Amino acid sequence: MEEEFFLLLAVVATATGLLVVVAKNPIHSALALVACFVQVAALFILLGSPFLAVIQIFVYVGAVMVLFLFVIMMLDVQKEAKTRFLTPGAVPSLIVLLLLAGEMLFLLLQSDRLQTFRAASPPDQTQTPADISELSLLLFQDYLLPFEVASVILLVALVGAVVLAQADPEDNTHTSGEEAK
Amino acid sequence: MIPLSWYLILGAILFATGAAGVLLRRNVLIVLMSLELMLNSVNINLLAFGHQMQDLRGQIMAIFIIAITAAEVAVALGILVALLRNKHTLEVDDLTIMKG
Amino acid sequence: MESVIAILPLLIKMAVIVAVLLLLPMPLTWLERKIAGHIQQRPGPMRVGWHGVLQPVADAIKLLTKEDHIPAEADRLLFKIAPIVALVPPFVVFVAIPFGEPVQMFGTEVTLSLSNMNVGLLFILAVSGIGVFGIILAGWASNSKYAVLGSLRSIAQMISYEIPMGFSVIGVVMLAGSMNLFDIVARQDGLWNIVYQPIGFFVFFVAGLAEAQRIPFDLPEAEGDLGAGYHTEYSGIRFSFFMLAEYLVVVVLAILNVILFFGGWQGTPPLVNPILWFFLKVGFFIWVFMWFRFTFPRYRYDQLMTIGWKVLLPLSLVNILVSGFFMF
Amino acid sequence: MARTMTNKSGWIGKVFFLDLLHGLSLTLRYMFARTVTHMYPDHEKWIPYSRHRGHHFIKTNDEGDVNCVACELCSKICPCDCIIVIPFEDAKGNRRPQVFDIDLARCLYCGLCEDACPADAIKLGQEYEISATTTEALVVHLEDLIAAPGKAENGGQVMPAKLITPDKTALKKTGKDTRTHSVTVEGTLKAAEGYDWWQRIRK
Repeated sequence: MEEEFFLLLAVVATATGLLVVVAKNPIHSALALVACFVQVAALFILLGSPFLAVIQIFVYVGAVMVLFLFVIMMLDVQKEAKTRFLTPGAVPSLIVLLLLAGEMLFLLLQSDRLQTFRAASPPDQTQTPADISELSLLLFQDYLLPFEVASVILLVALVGAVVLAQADPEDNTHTSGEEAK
Repeated sequence: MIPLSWYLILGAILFATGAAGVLLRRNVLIVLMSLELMLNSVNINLLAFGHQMQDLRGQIMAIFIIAITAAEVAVALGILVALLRNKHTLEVDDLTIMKG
Repeated sequence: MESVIAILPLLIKMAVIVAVLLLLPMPLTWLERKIAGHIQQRPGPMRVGWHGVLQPVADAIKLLTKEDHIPAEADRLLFKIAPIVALVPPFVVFVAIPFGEPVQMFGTEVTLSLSNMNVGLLFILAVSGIGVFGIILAGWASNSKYAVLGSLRSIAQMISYEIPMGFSVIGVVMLAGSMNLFDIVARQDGLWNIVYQPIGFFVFFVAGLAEAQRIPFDLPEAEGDLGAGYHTEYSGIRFSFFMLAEYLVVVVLAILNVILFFGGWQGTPPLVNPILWFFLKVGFFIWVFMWFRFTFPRYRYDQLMTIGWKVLLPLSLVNILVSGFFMF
Repeated sequence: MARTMTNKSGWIGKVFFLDLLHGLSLTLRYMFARTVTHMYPDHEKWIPYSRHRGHHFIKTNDEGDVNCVACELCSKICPCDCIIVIPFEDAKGNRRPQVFDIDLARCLYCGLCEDACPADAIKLGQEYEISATTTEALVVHLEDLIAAPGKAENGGQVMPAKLITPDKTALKKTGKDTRTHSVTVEGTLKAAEGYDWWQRIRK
């Protein structure tokens, strides 16, 4: 049962991930990315971390992608719909890409360490998935400093985004609809 | 029980897809979205290893990645809006003023 | 075969919930129109059936037989899937919602929820947060000025009010020490949370009104200035999907208010079934939402943002601080 | 009813939303108050005041002849030319209208014909249910005008009434609706049965 679910989710995630890259209209890519994130959240549940799955939906789908769509809707996407992206100039990057993908897959399929690792430590299936309280204890005891640093980074990003998106006071030609963020 | 390598292969595929988006697309928005995809594939890897080893630190790392991603997206979209206001373009090829 | 029998109660529960939810908006529209009428000193619908109880049926038939119109310049695929995308999250939310203590039925114990997940509250908040995608899609795909304006407003509003809404429930989670909704209800055995968390309840209630886009925060679909906002271009069955989603969000909010702050099925008076008591409370909140709707005028856009960021957000933070102080 | 509490109550009122609560209590009182709706056309019908200018009628004298002397002043003064009068001389040698048509679709119910009439013949009554499905049906003739209800003495009251839809079978048979000019009929027109609608309005 679990394998079937994984395969389904993985196939949909891969397909929507590809759609993100090949869709002409940015709003279609954004929606494909939303679908992909939802699949990944479901995979997180399979991985025994429902908290991360919910956070994934909350932050990625509910906030980040909504911001993306907000920006896309404020911009003109008509021009992009006409441009081609597989230009001759993209050939070197395509080669690099194929090399990268091939290398990763090769290493994954051929690596002895991965095989031995799998053989060495079979995961304990009888253990119940970790509770959120354990997670939070770990986060707020051992990882308190990184947590605080992350929150400061978020604050800085908040202030930075507001300053960046603010229209110049002298420049009245543009409406300032971005403060809503 | 799903083998660990399945998750790793899925992560690799998503990472390669995201890299393709970053390298091949010229639209800043889609480049940003592809970056999100790559970060997500990293999260899958972290959680898969954490699950395999019954170690919560994988989840902790994933939480940090998600938090930092949110910050990154806010700043990036702010830059993007400012960019559009000043340069009126979203093509990465047109944004070359930093070139020496 | 055994696995089928194992999940049979789950399937039955799912079927019951989906059927009830699909039919629930019909009495709710009737109730809303009746309440609107009586607040304005008129009787409301009276002609179809006894006191107009069959009016929703007539409305449904009208909506189903209407022409399904798609604007010429619309993004057809997105236009078609937007109502479904809007409808799914309110249904998914019900996966995590409990309706009462487990009951004995046909010799087995039946839990009155689809899934007893330990991140239930966070799940509900997250899933109701993605309800905005239907609105975004509808607004964008319609290729109409009013629709786009409505969905832009709605995005800004949803993002702004999700934050105080999330913060306001933290007090409740702190009191219960759990995000499981059963635990939260069990915690309110003696006194309801409203006693400990009046500010939290206030913030949650107001932010909930804004999240459901009810008056006085219904700017995304302000008839006066936007036509009908994001669903201006929709007609017939697709429009009814949006209506359905709207009413379900109201129901979800009423249930959440009851579970988080009014003790769920706790505090049942004698001779009343706890589950009935729970639904009575939910009905009371639905009535309150409708009462608000026909009492208050719509806020201006800048007032909306001011309330969200400068009033509710500080209030919810103060609430967390104060409850943390008292618990310590 | 426009009472504002915000100015009076100061910051306490602002903190506890006294103005919002006041609005809520007002609507709550309304919610359980009696409704003021006319149950028109199912159960009740509003009879307008006698100053109302509705459907025209033509008065008759004691012998049953119309008062009208077909002087055509009404049709002359009519600002929208909706009255057609063709005179003829009856058996007694009086000048009477042979044709007296009013096109209700064009009439603006200004009442000038009433003022112009030297013989106290044409009046505007209180009947307002004059809708029809064809414009032809809106042209009323002399006999309709004579038969039309005159001034009601119970103006300003809500009277019991009953909805009577056009007779479908008669419509099919004759191709003409027998009751073009009224969808409701009053049960009884005794003034005692009606009530003053304004008594229901909260002052």
